Amino acid sequence: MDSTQSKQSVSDDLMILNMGPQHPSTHGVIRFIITGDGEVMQRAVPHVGYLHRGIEKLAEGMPYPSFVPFTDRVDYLAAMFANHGYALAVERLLGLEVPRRAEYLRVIVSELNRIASHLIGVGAMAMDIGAFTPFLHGIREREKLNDIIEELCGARLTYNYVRVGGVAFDIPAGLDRKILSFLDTFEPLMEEFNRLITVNEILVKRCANVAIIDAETAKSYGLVGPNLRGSGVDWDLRRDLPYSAYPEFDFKVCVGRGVRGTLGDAYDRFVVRVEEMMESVKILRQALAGIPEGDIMAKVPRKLKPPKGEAYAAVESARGELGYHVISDGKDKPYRVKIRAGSFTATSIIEHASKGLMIADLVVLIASLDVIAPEIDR
Amino acid sequence: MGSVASYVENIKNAAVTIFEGMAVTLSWMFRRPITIQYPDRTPEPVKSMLPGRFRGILEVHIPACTACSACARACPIDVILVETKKHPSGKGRLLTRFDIDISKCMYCGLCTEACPTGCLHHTPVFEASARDIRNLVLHFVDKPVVPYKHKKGTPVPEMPPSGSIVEQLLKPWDAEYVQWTPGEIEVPTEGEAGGAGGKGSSAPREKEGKG
Amino acid sequence: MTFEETVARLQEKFGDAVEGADERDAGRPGLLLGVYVRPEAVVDVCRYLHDTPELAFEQLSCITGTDFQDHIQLAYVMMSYAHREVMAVKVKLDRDEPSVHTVEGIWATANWHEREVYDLLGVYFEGHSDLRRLLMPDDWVGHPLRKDYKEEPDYHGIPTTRDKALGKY
Amino acid sequence: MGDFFEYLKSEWSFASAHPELAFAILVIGYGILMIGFFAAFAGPVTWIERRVAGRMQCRIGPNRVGPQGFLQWLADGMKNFLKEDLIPNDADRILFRLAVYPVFAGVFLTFVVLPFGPWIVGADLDVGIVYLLAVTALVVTGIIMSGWASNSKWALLGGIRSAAQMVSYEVAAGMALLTAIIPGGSLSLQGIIEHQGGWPWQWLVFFSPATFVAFFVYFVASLAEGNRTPFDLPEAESELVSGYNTEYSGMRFLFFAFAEWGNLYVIGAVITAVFLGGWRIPGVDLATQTNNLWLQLLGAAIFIAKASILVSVTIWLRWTLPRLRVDQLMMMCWKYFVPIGIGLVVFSLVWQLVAAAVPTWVTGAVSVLLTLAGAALVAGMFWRAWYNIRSGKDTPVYKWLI
Repeated sequence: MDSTQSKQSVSDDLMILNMGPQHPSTHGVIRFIITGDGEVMQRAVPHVGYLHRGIEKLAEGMPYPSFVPFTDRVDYLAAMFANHGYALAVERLLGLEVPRRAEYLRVIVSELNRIASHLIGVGAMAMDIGAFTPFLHGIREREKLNDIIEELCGARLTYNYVRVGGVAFDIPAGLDRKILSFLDTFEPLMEEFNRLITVNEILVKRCANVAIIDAETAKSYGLVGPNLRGSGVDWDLRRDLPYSAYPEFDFKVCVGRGVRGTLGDAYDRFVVRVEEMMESVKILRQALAGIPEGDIMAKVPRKLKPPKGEAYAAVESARGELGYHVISDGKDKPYRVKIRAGSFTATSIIEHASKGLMIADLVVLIASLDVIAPEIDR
Repeated sequence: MGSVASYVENIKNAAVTIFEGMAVTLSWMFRRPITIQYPDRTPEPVKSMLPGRFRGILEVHIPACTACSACARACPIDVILVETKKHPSGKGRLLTRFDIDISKCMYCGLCTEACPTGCLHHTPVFEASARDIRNLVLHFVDKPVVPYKHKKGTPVPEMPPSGSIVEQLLKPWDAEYVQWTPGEIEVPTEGEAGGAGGKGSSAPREKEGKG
Repeated sequence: MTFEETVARLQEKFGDAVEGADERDAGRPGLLLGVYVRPEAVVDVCRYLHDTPELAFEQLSCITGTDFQDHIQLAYVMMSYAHREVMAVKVKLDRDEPSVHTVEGIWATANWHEREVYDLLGVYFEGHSDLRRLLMPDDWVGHPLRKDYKEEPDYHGIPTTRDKALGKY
Repeated sequence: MGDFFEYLKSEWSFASAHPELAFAILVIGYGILMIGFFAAFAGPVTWIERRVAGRMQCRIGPNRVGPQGFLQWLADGMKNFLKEDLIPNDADRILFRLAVYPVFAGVFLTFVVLPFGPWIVGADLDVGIVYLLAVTALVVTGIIMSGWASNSKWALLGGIRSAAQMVSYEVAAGMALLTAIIPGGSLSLQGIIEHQGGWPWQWLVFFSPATFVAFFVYFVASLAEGNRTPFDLPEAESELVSGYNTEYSGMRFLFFAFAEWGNLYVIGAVITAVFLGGWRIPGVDLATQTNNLWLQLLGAAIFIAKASILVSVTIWLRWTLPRLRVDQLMMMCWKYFVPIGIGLVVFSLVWQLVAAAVPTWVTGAVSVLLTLAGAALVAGMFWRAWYNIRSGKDTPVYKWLI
């Protein structure tokens, strides 16, 4: 064996590491095939589909209103958005006007849900970096939110609350005061959370300048929501393609600024989520103050038969644009429902963004994109 | 010089933020934990802590059921089975079977919204474990009954406390599975007793054939 | 730029390759409007929509593949950050041998979207860098989102259906 | 131990008649006592850690097995005893089984030199500190063995990380110890303790600014050596599943955990001995304490108490901080701790010369000032904790056992 050959065989000797589908930090069941030289990866190729339940196919076999509970299962951490997006798409197909009170309630539950989802997002990211406590502090606050939402709609996770034409239940007496008092304690507790983890030098060092996704790449890969804003693209469907009652509220769109490193690094995505929670608090206060009286449900026939047509409705979910492309053929069942989920594109960028990272950084990258497996696979 | 400054800055930042973080965790040593010690160490039973809209296991109050099957149609995943047959007297119908497969139910509540009388509703009961999954098919109709007919202006039959029916139907977790057979038909209404008994006895077999 | 203007520009630029466009429905202002394009022109049209500054459809939201029984329709739903617009480019493909050129070169995200369409509808994307099944296992038979898809009774000995408990137990 | 044996010989006729036999009994007895102590410490510490972690995370922690869940560690131990000792198919079976022992022995052997009192010590080696550093290196061997023998890539990565980490941080730890040894004037742990006094300002940590900093450097470095968060990279759960012990189960896994928690005590004990005055009782001079058995036991209690406080600090740190990345860990060692350590050693040497030249009240004043600084640190921590409670609109609850 000559020397060049042996040299080559040594340098080509990369380790293939299989991460997942069962792994502590793959957030559900995703699998990554890591090609790496020791700790430094050359790339990590995501393999998805472990949670593919064929929700899109299921939709074709049931009446329009019956599909709402299935959308809960698209994104179990932020099911309100999934309900909302679908309801919006069908309403557009029908040309339906939703009562204002229902729109306000939709905003309220969406923002509550956004806080709950972001708490898990940032908490899980901290946990993947090794700090377990912030995760449970996040869970603590989310538990209070779950209680509020449970009181509103009877379920903690799979809400089935936002329906075609409105919402399922009106806000029970006293709950608005409960939400306000929650918000009052939530703000200082978030500041405490920031002292605990957000500014922590170890977390900053782990996230800053890690897994940088620049704005061009982010757009090209179709990143949405906090991930896109973390890369410095000022785009929020709530403001830019307004739906529901959002135009009536005053809020800031949080965009990454490269706070402690480069624009578009994992820390920016973390910070955008933390800041967005505070913006949600602002929206919630306005919505609760200005909620109009009236119906919570438009007049919807029992059997929905939208005329032929296609509608695409996207809501700004906790994981970004959650779009429903519903095609109607004039019958009472949707002809085709396509769900465009934020996690899907976020996962697709991992192969590109993971080049040259270390294994520990891959965990940070996955967590910072806040992907959630059922949304990828649907 | 800049690098020296950043070197010192790094150490300072690390020390200060770790100190602050430790103060937060320390403070929680003196604060009330949020845990609810389900099931035995709660101030009151968890069932009574649940909000009124809680969507627990479904329950049907048969005396108020019109056997309209609206719930079964509304259910996206077919967990409800309502079977009726002709009344032996030839007039009206008999509700012979009302089954809910709570192992498959996803607690979406669409059926309860479809129910015209409110006899089908969610309860605060949420504890139902079974060694044999077949025990989780609840049979709400023991014996064929005449469905309720709502007359305008009359109140719907009074419901028992939410959850009481379901709690009777739930078997202990380790109960053996016993094949369920619908009960014998009762003499439905006065006056037609003679003819109904004979025909009714053949009813269970008919239904088994269907299943 | 309104949708109609966009269509007019596309027709001017690509001529016959643009087959038509959806009509606005006054009663339903929220509908998705799409422009129908010949399959061979998809890449050019998309590149034009993406690159022209007045249009700047920089985000490909999704590729919706639909089996219309006589043809397969792909709808490229896209968004413009700069102009806050949503529109779709639609192609009708032959159902027996659906094939279209990939738009991966324009939006990197098309890679996965096209893989999903390939997986669930069996559309072949020419020039795709990594056309494998995405959601279904590699050895799965058939394309589930086709309307005439019949599920195999089992997959490697695992039954794909469960017997119904209702009425039986 | 030697002094105690002399004392025994004078008091007890059996010992003077059969000195070899009596010495053997004494040594074996002490060994059994230490193993017992080790077990009795490592076990409950797991319970304490879980309860503390629970409270820090706004939950309660295990409180069902026994009073307040105290017997949880026994239940866990029992469970692990009853579990099957799995060995992966393609593992190196011999190495896989062997790997536990160096880890356990490496931690346990340190108990030979850990002093609990003037007489209560296994062996007062003249090179006690060198022995400590040498013996803890055994742990690395065991961890690498387990990582390699498991034939799993996750375990292997964990093992390699651990090797790099522990070897590097030994340098930093050695430097920090050296800083304290210079004023301590001895390599024997007993010698260092005897040099210090019972009051805080007589402790080595407050002796000079150098030792004050060295205390923190050594604390962090020994955390890194003991694979504790924020340096638990070898078993980083979110990255390496469970690192080097991924493939272990049952008793063998338990021994890794056992060694880890035992090691916590060792960290605390070494710091107590070197920096925090060891078993010295405030206000009691060395001779009185040596000649009174009860005072010796009180000293041992003080020693264990100090070590336990340090153990709780490590637990506290673990449930606060995220984990470093492997290259940052190395950078921290070689760019921060080692240079600082070298600087401290030099500073400490200079301080010795200065201290010899200036009047004693100057050095005494420095010690008092440093003590005040340490007290201010602790007070500041409690003040910040209080602030957190108030700003979170909470009222403090002093009920710890829920």
